[in-house]
Amino acid sequence: MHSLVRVSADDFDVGAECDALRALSRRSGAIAQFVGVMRDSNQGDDVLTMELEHYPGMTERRISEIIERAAARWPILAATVIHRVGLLHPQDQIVFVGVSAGHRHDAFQACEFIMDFLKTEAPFWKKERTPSGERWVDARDTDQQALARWQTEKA
Amino acid sequence: MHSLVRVSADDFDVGAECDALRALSRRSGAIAQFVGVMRDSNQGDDVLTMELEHYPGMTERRISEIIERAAARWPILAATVIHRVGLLHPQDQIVFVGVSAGHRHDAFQACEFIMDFLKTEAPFWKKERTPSGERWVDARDTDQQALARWQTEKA
Amino acid sequence: MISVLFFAKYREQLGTAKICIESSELAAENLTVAELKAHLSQRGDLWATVLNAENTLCAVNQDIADSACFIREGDEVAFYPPVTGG
Amino acid sequence: MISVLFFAKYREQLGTAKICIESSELAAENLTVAELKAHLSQRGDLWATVLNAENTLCAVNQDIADSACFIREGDEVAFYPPVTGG
Repeated sequence: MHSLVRVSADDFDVGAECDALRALSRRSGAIAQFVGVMRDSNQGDDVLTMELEHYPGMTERRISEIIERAAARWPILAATVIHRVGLLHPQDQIVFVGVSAGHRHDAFQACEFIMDFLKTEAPFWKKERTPSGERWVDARDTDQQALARWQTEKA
Repeated sequence: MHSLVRVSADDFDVGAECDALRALSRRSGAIAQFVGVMRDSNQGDDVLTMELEHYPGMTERRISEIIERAAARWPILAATVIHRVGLLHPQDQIVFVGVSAGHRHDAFQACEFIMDFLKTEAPFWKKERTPSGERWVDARDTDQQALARWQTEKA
Repeated sequence: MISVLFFAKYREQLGTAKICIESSELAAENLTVAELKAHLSQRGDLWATVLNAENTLCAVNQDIADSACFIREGDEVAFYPPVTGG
Repeated sequence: MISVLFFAKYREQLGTAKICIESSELAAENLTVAELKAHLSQRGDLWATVLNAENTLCAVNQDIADSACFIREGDEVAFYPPVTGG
């Protein structure tokens, strides 16, 4: 299983990442991908910009560990996770999760699993700038609730 | 809801399709994508090339209708489906499904739903060339079984 | 006149992608898919086998149709095997 | 010496991203996360509030750690609020 984790201020090229996953294995029949995008509003307020902070070192370790857990659960061939940090604007790409597998359901499941655990375990924090000032984004209950599925649902 | 369906012999650029989906709505926070890739073997035999036939007109209509059903079930903002026809080689891209939504679970569900119904309802047929000759690919029971989930699982 | 299309394996087996049937050829003005199958099955064993295979699918004017669906003058009918795209 | 890192809202509230604690400052050679929290809480109400908040997370050497986890000389400890990436 090939795994790539990158945390960086740089933007990423979804096409290039998809091509790289595709090139890694001739047994790949399915590539599931997720791109998280910055919205221009949150909790009813306009969001002008966002600043993403992380815990260098630990972030990459946690993400690698989440990928390993996904690979233990579904027969996946490769996974790529890229997460941006620093200053972002509405409609900017924030995160990329790409998973290559022989069959599509495994690729979909592993991709969403990685994203759900990244949301709750990887040490990133968002600070929003709104017209009325700056604020740290609160963790959402729905992100915790999303994890329940992975305890009960059969792979 | 924006919807784009394209059936063509031309290859597609996943990055450009993702950018287009992202640009369509400032409310998009999540883009789930699937890329189907040609494997170099099937049922234990090497596959050298594949020829994809379709029913022009009906194919596009069926796919549009599948997208409409997904949009009625999950709050999605945009969906793109591209499917290639003609001669393909191992590791070539076959199909792209991209769905933009406010939240990730809706995007993932709608993307996998579209892909599952495309597999069983859109009139495409694959013919493989193996070292021992040409053969039409048989429909797989697992593709029919994949649909059961959408009858029972709550969105 | 109605057009009848065949795809993929059936196109190859029957050696044709499209046939046109004049209304005058047919017994009734509005016939069902089942009746069209019976009519075409007279062309030979191969036609009967392909058309009456349990998993043969049919579309009328590009919408999926069952055996009871009526076909009218000018319609486009298609017979094809289970789909395998994606 | 042990390093203690603070992130995001906590970094801003406490006005520091990192402090270093000499072993000589501490009562025991091997202390738990709970004991480190108690030690740092002596710095003032704001510190006590941040460190003892119900949802404050802790990592020791970049692994998630609970209150009973031991901290040793040279370790890197981090306190941070619930994560909000992705």
